[in-house]
Amino acid sequence: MSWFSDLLGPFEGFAVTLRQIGKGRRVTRKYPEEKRQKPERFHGRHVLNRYDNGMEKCIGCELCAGVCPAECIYVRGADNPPDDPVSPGERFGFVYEINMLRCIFCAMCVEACPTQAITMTHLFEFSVTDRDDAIYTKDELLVEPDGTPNHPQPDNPLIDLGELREGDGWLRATSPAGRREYEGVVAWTPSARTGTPAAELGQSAERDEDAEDSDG
Amino acid sequence: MSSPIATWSAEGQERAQQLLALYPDKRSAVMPLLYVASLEHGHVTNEGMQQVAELIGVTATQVRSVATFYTMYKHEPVGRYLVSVCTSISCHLLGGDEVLDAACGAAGVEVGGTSEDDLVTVERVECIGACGGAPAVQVNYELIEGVTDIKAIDLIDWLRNTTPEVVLADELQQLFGGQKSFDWGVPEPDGAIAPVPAFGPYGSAEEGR
Amino acid sequence: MTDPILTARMEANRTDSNTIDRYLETGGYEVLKNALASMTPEQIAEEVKASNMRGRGGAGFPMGVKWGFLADSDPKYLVINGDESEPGTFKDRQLLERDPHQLIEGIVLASYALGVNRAFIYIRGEYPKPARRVQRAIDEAYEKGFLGDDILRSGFSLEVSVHLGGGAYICGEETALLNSLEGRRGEPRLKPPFPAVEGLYARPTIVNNVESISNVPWIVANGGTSYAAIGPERSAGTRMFSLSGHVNKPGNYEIVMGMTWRDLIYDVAGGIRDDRALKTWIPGGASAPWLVPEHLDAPLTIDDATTLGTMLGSGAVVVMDETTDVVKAAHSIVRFFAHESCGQCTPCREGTKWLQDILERILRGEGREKDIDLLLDVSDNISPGLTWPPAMTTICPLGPSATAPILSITRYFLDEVKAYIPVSEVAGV
Amino acid sequence: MSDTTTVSITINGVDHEVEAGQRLITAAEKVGEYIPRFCHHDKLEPVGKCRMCLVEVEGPRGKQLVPSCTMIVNDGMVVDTESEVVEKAQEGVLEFLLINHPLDCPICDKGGECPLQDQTMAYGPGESRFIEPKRTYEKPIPISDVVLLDRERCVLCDRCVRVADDIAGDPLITFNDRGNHVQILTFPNEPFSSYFSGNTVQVCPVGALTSVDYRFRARPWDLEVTPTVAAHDTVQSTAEIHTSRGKIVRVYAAENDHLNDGWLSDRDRFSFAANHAPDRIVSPKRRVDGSFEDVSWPEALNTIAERLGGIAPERVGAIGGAHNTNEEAYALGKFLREVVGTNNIDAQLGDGFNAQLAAAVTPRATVDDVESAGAILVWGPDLKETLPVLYLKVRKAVKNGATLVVASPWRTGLDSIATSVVRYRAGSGQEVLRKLAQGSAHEDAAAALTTGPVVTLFGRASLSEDPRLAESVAAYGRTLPDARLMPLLTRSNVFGALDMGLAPDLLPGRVGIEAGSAGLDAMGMLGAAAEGALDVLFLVGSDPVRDCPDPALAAKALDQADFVVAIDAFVTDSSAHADVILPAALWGEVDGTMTNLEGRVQTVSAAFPPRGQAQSLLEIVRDLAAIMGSGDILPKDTDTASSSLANEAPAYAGVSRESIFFESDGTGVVVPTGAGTQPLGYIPTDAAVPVVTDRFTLHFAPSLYDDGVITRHAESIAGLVPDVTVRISPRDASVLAVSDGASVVIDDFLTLPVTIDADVAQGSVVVPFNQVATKGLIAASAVSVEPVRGDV
Repeated sequence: MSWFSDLLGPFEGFAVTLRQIGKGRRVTRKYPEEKRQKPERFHGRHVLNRYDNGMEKCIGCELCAGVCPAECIYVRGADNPPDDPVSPGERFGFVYEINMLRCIFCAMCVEACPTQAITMTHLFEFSVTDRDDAIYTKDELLVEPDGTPNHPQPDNPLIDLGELREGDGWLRATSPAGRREYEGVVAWTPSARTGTPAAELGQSAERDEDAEDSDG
Repeated sequence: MSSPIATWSAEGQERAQQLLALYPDKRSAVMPLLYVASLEHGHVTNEGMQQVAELIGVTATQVRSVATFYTMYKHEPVGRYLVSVCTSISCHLLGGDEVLDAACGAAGVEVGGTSEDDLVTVERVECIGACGGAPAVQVNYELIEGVTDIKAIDLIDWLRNTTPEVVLADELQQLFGGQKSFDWGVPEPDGAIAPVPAFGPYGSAEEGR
Repeated sequence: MTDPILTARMEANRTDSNTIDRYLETGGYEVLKNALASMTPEQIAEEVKASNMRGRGGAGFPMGVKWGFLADSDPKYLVINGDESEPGTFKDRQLLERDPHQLIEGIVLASYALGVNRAFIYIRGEYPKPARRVQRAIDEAYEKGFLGDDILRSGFSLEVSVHLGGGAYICGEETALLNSLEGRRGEPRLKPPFPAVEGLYARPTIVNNVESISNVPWIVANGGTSYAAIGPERSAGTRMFSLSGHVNKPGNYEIVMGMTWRDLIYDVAGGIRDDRALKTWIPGGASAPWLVPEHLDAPLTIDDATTLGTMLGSGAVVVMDETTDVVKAAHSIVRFFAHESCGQCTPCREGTKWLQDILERILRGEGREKDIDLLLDVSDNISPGLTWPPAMTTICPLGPSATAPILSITRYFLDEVKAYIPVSEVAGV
Repeated sequence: MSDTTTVSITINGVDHEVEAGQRLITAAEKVGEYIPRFCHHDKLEPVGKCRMCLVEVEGPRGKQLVPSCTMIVNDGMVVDTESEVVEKAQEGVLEFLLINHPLDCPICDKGGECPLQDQTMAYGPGESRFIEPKRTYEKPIPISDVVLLDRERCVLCDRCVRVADDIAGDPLITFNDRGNHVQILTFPNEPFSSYFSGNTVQVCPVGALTSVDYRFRARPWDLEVTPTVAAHDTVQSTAEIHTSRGKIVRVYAAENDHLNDGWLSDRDRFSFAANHAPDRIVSPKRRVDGSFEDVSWPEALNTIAERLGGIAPERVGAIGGAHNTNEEAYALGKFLREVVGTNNIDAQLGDGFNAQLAAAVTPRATVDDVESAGAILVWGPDLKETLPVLYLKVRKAVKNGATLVVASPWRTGLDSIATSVVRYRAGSGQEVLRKLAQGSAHEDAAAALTTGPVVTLFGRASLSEDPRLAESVAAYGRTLPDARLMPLLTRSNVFGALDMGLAPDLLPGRVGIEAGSAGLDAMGMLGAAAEGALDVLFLVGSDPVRDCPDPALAAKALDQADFVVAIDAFVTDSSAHADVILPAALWGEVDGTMTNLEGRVQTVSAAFPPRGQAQSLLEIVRDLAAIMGSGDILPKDTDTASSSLANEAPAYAGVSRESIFFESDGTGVVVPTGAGTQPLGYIPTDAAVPVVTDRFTLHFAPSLYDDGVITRHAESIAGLVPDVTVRISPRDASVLAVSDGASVVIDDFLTLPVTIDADVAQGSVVVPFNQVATKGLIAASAVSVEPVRGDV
């Protein structure tokens, strides 16, 4: 302990800096031109998934809304149109909205979902200029029939959809865990299914035939 | 207001009135009236159940509730001859299932089905009280005991070829039966005229056609 | 060996025992004439009580005691249970077809004793011929003045009619039978109230089996104590047994209880067909747990059957020889109960069908080792403890009855059940 | 029943003293031992079907499993509800119930409030061992316009069957098939057309019966519950409004053993859709050149204030107020009497009877009196069609052993259970009543009215009946043993409105107006307006063109009046004539109290604010009074209204929203009647009613589903209006030489098909009131009926 060391004290920090010069990797990236790999379980924004045949997985059960700690999800169910069902079974999500300003990205909605209709992607860039735009509607949340996520600002250069398809979140969105043997079984099943679900009997003549065929 | 059973045959209407008068409470007549309605309509139809309901003053739903509880009320058309094959335990032990298969094969139907000519319906039934003469078969509820699979085929063919007006148990027993549970006593002159149990003044016929 | 009581007339008159002429000629309606002339209703009831006869419908409740419960409030009803549907049983059919007047005389005597003026004979729908014979006998009895107003100028009146069922085993249960007779679904009622207090049309009602009532003329003629003297105590009187299955001489036999099963199967019924070995038999209709050859020397009484964990029930003995596939036989019985469940209470409605489904899967070769435990546990959920007489989670004993064959095959023939289960399944567990 | 001895029972080792005679399951619940159940329901007869409530009870043969729902407690009973055997049985039953259950809980409307879910969590096995194919049915099938049935979810508990059969008397839904295939069904092509079908939805312990209105609209966890009453008729059944995001999604019955026992009529249950109807008036409107334009509230109120200035008070009148809360009605009355200065006020529309008789008849019966009556006389509107929940109460009374006499010109819903039915020709009621009273005819009816207490339910059977007949019936009813009287007016809160003084001869609190200063009643006002003797007419939620006995007069009156103000939620045939329409808040949007036909005051609550710019009547008249410079006269809100009312009306002293809440356990407070305690105790007298002897007399009676404004705007029940036909007796049909289905002309202008009906008294013509097809028919006693010739 001397007055000298007291004098040097403020400079000790620089010593650390000096020691590090030339060592280690450069961490600064030229975002957004250069993007960083997100961790596998990164919680980006939600998408609503479809089955392979384009049917929506969401059945409008409102369990996600019920479990949401931020109360940012608004869902209303409705009867599936008998001749052109939106989802397998009786009910589909008629209204589906998430207020991203409120969302805390906890993924409890994903856990609560009985059909794995809602999953999280690696999409995280969703700045808006109007608070209303932060409420994502069903149109925006629902993936395209080919599986591409929608985005409210498709032309935004910040969005690179191609990159996002590689992420685990997205993989979960397109290949839900489910059992093959349920394919074509004409009955509602609480677990998620892969492949193309058959419509409920009575929903459409065309689908009834399919259903009966796949039974055999 | 006209009677709900104005479209029934005279015998049917008369029998219905007898049945309504028979019981302390009209509702008790539901089951026998359903047999009469079966005779009138060929099987238990919605119209028949509504007529019975109106006769006894309950709702049609209540009549249907009863009519679907009991297996002898047929809600779909059946053939002229209802062949009921028992496969309960005693008959099962002695070949009831083979008799059933043989009868179905001869009639060209699945269990419960009706042949294309609408003559024969083959059904599986539970015990019909002829265990001593197993395997047992009923044609329009007239019993044959000690039937074999070969006899069953003969029975179906015979029904189709001779199309008897009245089904007589003693005649069938003689032609297609075997061991009996007990002596039947004097031959019975009455027989069934339809796939409805032949009991009462309407629904059975005296021999002599 | 005592002379037969119920079947003497039909044995002696093999063709026309059902006619009134033959009945009268063989002493028929004499008991009635004497009783109406010289006995009070109480005296008749006393004789029946003294006979110690236990009801022949299956439950074995003493008939005289049951009569004693009848509430004294008019109108009262007597209902004869002729809904004989238990697989293996066909004794009532013979009594109805071959000696209907004996039954009618019994009905008039019972009605007189009970103060009843209206009686119904409920005959199962699949028995049109017995129903016709009984109806004809009733018509004859009316004609001769044994039924109707002021019977034999005694001042006693009785109306009797035949009611045909619609095909439901459960209507053999007395309260289900009453519902059926009232034009309702044949679902057993909750007890209490018992029918003797609130039965048909909510009036006091006695429900007796055909065989039980057919005994009444003899009891009144010969005295209750002479009936009680026949056979062992607590299993008094003669009793009709229906023998079927792999025996040489199937049929109905009126016997005195107390003989051994060996006597019954090998002597009375003539032994097993083709000299095969006996494998197992059902001692009292499809509801009863089975017995195996080690029980052959047990005496045939109601109480001894209970000791062996089974019952004499309706007196139906179904004999199975060594070639029998017991799993298939059990399936036939379980299927029967699933088919005949009325469906009002949960364990029976769901459980019996589940048992049937599991057995069918096992028979298809898709069984799993754990299905045997599953069968027993499902049975246990219908009949807790799987004891005899059965405890029930159900309203009536139909559900527990379906567990009897499951219990029997797993107790005596477990290897044969396991033989149906694919090796991979067994190894895999 | 009055015997309240207790027995001691032991449950799980703890001794309890419980009331004798009750079921074990109930007794256990009361002492805090909940036994799970599906088929058991307090208001239904036990059936013991689900077997969920099995418990072990010590008996002579040791412990036995018994269903606790059928077992009556007896002294010394030793019960175990938690033993291993019981737990195994519960698990077993739940596993059985679930093996064929579809487990579609995420989309099931019951999910979240489902006893099957809850009890599976609490008592069930963790997983199923069932691997066989499940039983499947088509799902769901509509069994009526308002109810859907999903048989896959059904646990066959028998509750709906018992509600339909035992409670409502409409056995239209029952078990079908047998064993494993048992299913609940209605008859093919015969809908479950019960007025009480919605109750089955409420009692269903699973999602097997659901209502069309509620299907997929919301989930139980996002519902807000507002206790209120079903204000469609004067029974005012205790109910709950369930809202989700500011919309009513369903109405449930609340249990009030003194009133509705937890039942509601379908009209009460399904008419809420009117609140959200797209054509509701949501802003003030003023007529400009024959059409309406939206204006602001100040503009609208100023227009009215200006018009009222300088007008003689007796040339102002108000019709209506029967749909409003007591506080609103009180404010309206105060506005008219104290700000405007007129007594021309009437909450009835000429369809009722003497307001003093209705408000203060003595001795007045409660609904409990009906339930425990020895005998009941119903001489008035068909209860099933007008006051359906009271109909259930009368059914219950008859089941309890009461004798029942029904007097009516045509078949009523109660006829089938009546001890005696007096069928009389419309217009001849007085004569029939005299004979009954004298004993010169209808002996069996008189004989059935000898066991007290005898409750007489009196009212006006049809709009064409002389209103004074009710007075005579009440006077007769008063002579019967241990007599109680219940006046039958049917419209919403009309009894509350009368108690608040909305009658030409009544002041708030059942106080009569001194002789000579009474105002005009509704028909009087309409007559005066038609003759130009009335300038300003307020229509307060009333539609006289549709609802009063003389639609032509009403239409003329509204045309002739200088200035008509309609305070309404819809443009109706009447409010279409208005110069200014003020948007009114409806039931479900206002706080306050209401008074039912026995004088029971219950609270009603706002589940959400009024639609658009609509306001409560209290706010409207308060603001109007303020503009007119008398703002301090009117109460400023509901609470001040009730305290001011209590000061003014002794009968209502101490009856406030708070006291009802704290003192009545949610069942409401009956405002007492009877001489001595009341300012007015109305003793009915035998009125002089002329007997009509024309060839045909009209019976013009309402049915449950009519063309009323609320029914019309409630989508799910709007389609349930009956087919309209004219019913005549077979004799009259043969005299007129018409056959069933032929057309007749009534009063030279209304052509309708004929139904020949043996239950119509000869000489009477039965026509349903307030239906589209009978619009414009004047409810006169005598009508002409002519066959239309030439039609086939």
